Amino acid sequence: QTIGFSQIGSESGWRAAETTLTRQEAEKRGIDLKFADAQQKQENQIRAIRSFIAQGVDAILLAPVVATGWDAVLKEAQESDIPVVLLDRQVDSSDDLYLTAVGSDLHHEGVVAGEWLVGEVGDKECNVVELQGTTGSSPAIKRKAGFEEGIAGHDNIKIVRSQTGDFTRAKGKEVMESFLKAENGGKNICALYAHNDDMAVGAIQAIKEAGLKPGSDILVVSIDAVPDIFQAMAAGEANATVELTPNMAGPAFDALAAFMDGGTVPPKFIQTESKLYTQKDDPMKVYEEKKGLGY
Amino acid sequence: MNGTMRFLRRVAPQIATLAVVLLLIGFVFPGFFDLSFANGRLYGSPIDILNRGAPVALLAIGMTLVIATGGIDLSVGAVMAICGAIAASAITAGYGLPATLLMALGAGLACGLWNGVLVAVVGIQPIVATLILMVAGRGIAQLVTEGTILTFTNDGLAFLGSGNLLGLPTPVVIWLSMGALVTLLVRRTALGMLIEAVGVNRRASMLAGVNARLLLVTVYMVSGLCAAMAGIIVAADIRGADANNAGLFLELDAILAVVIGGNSLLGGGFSLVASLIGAIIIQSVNTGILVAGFPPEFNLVIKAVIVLVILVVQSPAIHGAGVLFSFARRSP
Amino acid sequence: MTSGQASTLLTASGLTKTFPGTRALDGVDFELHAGEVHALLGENGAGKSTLIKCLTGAYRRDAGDIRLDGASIDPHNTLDAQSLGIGTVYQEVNLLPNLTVAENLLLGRQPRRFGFIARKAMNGEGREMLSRYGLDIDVARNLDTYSVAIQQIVAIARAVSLSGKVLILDEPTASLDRDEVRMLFDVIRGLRREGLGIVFISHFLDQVFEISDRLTVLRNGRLVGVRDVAGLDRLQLVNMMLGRELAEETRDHGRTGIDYAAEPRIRFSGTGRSGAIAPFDLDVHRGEVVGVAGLLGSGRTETAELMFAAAPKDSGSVTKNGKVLRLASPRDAIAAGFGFSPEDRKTSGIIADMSVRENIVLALQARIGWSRRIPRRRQREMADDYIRRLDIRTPDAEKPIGQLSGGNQQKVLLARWLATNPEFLILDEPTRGIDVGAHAEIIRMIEELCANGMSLLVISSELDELVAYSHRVIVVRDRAHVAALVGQDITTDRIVSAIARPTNLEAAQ
Amino acid sequence: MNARMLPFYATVVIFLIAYAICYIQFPAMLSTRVIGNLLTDNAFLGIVAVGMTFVILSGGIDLSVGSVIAFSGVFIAVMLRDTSMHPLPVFALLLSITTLFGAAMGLTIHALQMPPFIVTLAGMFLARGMAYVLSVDSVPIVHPFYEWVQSTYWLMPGKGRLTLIGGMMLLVFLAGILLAHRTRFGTNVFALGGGVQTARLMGVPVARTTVLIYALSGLLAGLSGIVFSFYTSAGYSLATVGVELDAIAAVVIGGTLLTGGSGFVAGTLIGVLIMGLIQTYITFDGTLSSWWTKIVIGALLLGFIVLQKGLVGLTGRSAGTAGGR
Ligand SMILES: Nc1ncnc2c1ncn2[C@@H]1O[C@H](COP(=O)(O)OP(=O)(O)OP(=O)(O)O)[C@@H](O)[C@H]1O
Ligand SMILES: Nc1ncnc2c1ncn2[C@@H]1O[C@H](COP(=O)(O)OP(=O)(O)OP(=O)(O)O)[C@@H](O)[C@H]1O
Ligand SMILES: [Mg+2]
Ligand SMILES: [Mg+2]
Repeated sequence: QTIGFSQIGSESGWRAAETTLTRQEAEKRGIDLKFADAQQKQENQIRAIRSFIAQGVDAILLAPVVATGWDAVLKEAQESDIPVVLLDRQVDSSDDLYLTAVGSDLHHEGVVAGEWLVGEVGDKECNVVELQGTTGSSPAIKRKAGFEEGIAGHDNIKIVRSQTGDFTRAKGKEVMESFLKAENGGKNICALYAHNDDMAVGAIQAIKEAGLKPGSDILVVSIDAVPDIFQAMAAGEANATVELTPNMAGPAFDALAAFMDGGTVPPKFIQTESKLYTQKDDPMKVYEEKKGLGY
Repeated sequence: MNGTMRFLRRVAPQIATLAVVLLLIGFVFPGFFDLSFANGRLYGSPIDILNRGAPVALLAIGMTLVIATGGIDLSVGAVMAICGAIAASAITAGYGLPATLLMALGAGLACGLWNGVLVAVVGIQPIVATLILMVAGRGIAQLVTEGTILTFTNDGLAFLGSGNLLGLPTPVVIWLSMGALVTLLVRRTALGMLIEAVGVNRRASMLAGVNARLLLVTVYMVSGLCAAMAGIIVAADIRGADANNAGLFLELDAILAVVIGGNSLLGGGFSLVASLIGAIIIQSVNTGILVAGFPPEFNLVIKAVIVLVILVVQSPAIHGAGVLFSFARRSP
Repeated sequence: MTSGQASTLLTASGLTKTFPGTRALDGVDFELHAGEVHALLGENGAGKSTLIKCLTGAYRRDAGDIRLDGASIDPHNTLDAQSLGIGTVYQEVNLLPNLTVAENLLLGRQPRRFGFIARKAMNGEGREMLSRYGLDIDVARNLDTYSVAIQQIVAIARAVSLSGKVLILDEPTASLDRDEVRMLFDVIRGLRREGLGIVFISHFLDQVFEISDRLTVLRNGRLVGVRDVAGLDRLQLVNMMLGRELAEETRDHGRTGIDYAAEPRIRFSGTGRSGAIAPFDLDVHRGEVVGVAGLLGSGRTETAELMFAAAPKDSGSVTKNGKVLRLASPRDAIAAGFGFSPEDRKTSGIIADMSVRENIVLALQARIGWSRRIPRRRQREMADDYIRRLDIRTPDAEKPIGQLSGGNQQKVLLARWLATNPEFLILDEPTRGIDVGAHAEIIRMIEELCANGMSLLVISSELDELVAYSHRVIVVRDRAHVAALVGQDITTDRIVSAIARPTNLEAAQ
Repeated sequence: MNARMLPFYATVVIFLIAYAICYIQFPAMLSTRVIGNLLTDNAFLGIVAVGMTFVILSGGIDLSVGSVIAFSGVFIAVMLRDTSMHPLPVFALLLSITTLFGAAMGLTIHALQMPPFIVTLAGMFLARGMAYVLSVDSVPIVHPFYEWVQSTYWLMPGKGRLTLIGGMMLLVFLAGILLAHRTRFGTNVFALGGGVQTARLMGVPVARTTVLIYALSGLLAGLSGIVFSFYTSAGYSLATVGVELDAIAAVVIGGTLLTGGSGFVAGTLIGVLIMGLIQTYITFDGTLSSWWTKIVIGALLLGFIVLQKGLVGLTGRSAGTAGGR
């Protein structure tokens, strides 16, 4: 059995882990996985899928870089009777164009992070600074909206500054530095919400270098649950992270197998858990579990 | 004396531009110019700008020389990623700091050698030759880190990114010394003149006995070395090598710095100091946008407009009209 | 032809043009009649090229009035001038090397069919235009596959075809040989008969006397005078141009005094490259001037480039004082004491954006090595010294060489090589575009240099000049060295006949 | 044979050899499907590369095109979403905007004597910034006209599809070839590439030509944006990052000199197809990791360029024109 996998790229540790796990899962099941890295470009993904179709693969996994613009190519796959499973992100095409989607709810992740903060600060006044993901990327948009929903109705919590940190550590650190400068050396900031852990890790360094204690002077909540954030949590420098599991391929292969062998049509959305980790969850243990996964 | 005057006149537009940009930032963000001395170093936004500007400033040094020969080096961002990755993996593999630095800098030199050979010996056009390493280099960096962010804990290496030296952040000291060193090297020897000659007319220079090939290779190697230093600083700063994002699009900022520094992309006469001021102007704009607190979707438009205004004001056509010139003459 | 009733075609009055540091034109008046050839004379840097650039809109003048056929005109660019019927050949060959010959000839007015360029018609027309000059070449090939001389003819042909009323030629004959010049003059006479006004700039006084009817002399950007050529005394003219006396040059033919029995300083044996130049043997002695004569494209430049290792040779060897030299690049040649001033100064000679000073010290600095910079003060001294000795017209040594007049650029290049004090200096068309005063100066210098023991190889299309200073003249034809003339044999006639037909030397080989 | 055509022939030969090698390894690569895909998938790149060819031939460079494509997509999507206009007038509006944008860059380059690299770099920031300002979110396009265009194709034997946008690219190339090599404007473009100063002295209307060249590039970038919007039925401000570099690479592989003045529009088509072939080959192989993908692309790029240089050098020498410097 040959399955094509169109991956977005390798822009973050999380994505590298997803690729690694997909490969592992395919190997476990004896699947011949054709991997195509799109270097963050939708046009490359569309190209790859059409090549898969031309090659006559049995199924296609697609981690779409953006929600829109898949109708035509998905239709083409359907006309060639090749089932498509979406991984980790959604598309806004009609749902009969793909078999199923495995993923977490980006919006929901933001909500979980927001609700955690609400529970943590109670009625205290709290100024939040936000490190957004890459401008225009769907995680950035949805995680922002979700977080705002999570803190809605709690007027004591305000987002005072919000800038893009491009999902990277270096930008996270640089932008956090300017936040600290602009907000009275950080004394006005009560919490940091970062759209991914990498930016949080960078920001934590900036906070430390400014002479403040991340985790206590400034609360840190972020999303993804990559290994490094657990180290930070173990050191008391980060407070919470919402997990986005990189193992989307396992459920996807299972659903595909069930469909192809027995014709079982899976549900249209297989949601993975958006688990919240805090310092109470024995971060070092989670770190040890995760660190071999190619993050 | 004469030389000093000429130098001041050369960099006057850049200094004036920098002053205007800084004043603008000071306007939207009052506490901007506050400097304080604590924990054995200077603190304050201007210092932050010098610090954050370190990678682009370093790249601009090499880029200025490459551009002076009429070339361009698009690969510097990727070389940064490679060298950062090598530094991080060497230090986590247990090599000492000196060995690590040697390996990373050596990798930068090797990348420069590669570019230089493609340009000078094989005869591929610089933009294409370096495009190849730009594409492949990031892959090589990821090969080293295997796609992960390679974190390390070595304080010695981290010192290069976030330590203090002589009352300044280490990166500032590094780029200032590198800038001074290269400036001395090209101006105290004949290198500067020979580089310019090759940039203006390679054939005529060769017929006059200039070893254009060697010179070109050297210049790309210097660029590689500068990129390696920038890569090490960036990795040391975040205590990890991010092969995918380290130095991403920085080649454009570096080229921009050189041009804002008033250097011609066609090659020939150049001023390193002006390029360095150009780099600081760019970083000031970036920092200004960050502290101003606009929504991020406006970042690019603002940057584009500011850059355009700077370039238009500095353009030779306007310059001829003497607008900036009269202003510049009053300023020092 | 030049009678008083001749109608005035083009007049300029009070033309002024200032460059930073230089007043290139200072209230110059100029008048061109229909049906006359009007020579424009003056030293290097007098302002001749600037005058015609102002007339044709290539430069914007600062002040002054231009009239064509009595109506005031104000060309903003060369396109305007062209549409007014003024065709121009600018001093440096200003054509596009990357276009075909035909495209160059017809740029902007290519024949079209249905809006698209008709290639066949264009090439046909191009061939037609060149045939007038006895040139039968493949016009569909890129211009840069042809030599400077051919490019010059193409530029002339283009300008002639553009000139409905006025034709301006800025040193068109600088790289042409006699036959080409004769052909060109025939064309010019034809145009004169048709009633065109022709402006002719040249430093060759013979040619001026041969072709022109009247002349205007400029000095330091000012008008010195206008004269009818008929009856004008040559010496008087020179004095007018220079503003000082210049002793009439008298020379013996064929110089001697070289000890040919001694071992030669440089010996080329069997040096050649297939397709470029047939293998040749050549000895150059101490203090000797070897002249090289030949038609354009005959292989003179190739000879020089091969000697200097600027082009690879595929056979032969070079020895200096009996020791074999390994010359793989110009650097090697320079290290061995060679120098080479190339023919095409624009692309191979000057470093346009750099100052006169830097251009002068470049070769010396390159030889010394990058690490030991010649101190700035020393550079200035050297530059000022050569500026004075060669009478280079520039406000100061810091002016970019690209802004100097053509002849002055040539002098700077000469200075570059003199500064390295070479043992064997190769000069390809060294006097091209140089005024009479400087010409005499350079010839004197060549003689002085060889008296001091330098060996020279000089390529020139001016046979008189070769005759004047050569100890020996090599004649090149069809990419092979075909004759060598020594001593009393060196006369213009003999050279011409050696160029024209086989000699016994060829038979002996 | 004309010596100036050598780089073009070399490119064609290299392309055929490369295709043959691919075919030997993966026979499916010679299917009409793959050929149809090559045309469709690279349509937007091809169109924008035609404009880039003109810019590069004139000795310039246009870094803004990738951003302009993204801007075009977002503009179309937002207009179709927020107004009731038919796509065709929206296209007309968009094309005039991008053409004017290009013309403005050309004017800046000419009038202020600024290097194209920098002007178009600022243009690149500006266009993408404007796309962000229009919409950060990706905006789907739903319109019957789009559906019609997408479902209109010629089904070749073997189920390959020749789509409208693929055909559009071929048409643009045809027009580009005629414009570059058979019109006075085209010759003027080459003339600028040969030397602006000289071209001016020869009476080439430098200002007009420069403005027109960048306007043309803007126009084609807009057209490419339209094609891209058909391709993805959406507008997205982060789309087509770095396409300018792909376009430049395609132009250069196609045998055009980056210094200007020499090259072929038809070569660019081959260049685009070679780039597409590299991508297809890597997907067919399907075993490369993300990083090896980048390295292999770089290596193949190098291989093509060196091979081309070698081929041109060899044949150039044996053709025996000694005048070649
Ligand atoms: N573009 C320029 N910028 C500055 N100075 C210039 C420029 N062009 C010419 N000049 C100066 O103007 C003066 C006149 O130059 P021009 O070229 O007209 O001389 P010319 O009479 O043609 O000399 P030649 O016989 O050597 O060609 C010279 O001193 C020259 O240095
Ligand atoms: N009549 C011609 N037909 C075709 N090609 C020619 C002709 N004359 C010259 N060439 C080309 O021009 C090149 C120049 O040759 P070269 O420079 O050695 O000649 P030269 O004797 O120095 O003449 P010049 O007076 O032009 O400098 C040659 O390689 C040849 O290809
Ligand atoms: Mg002149
Ligand atoms: Mg010659």
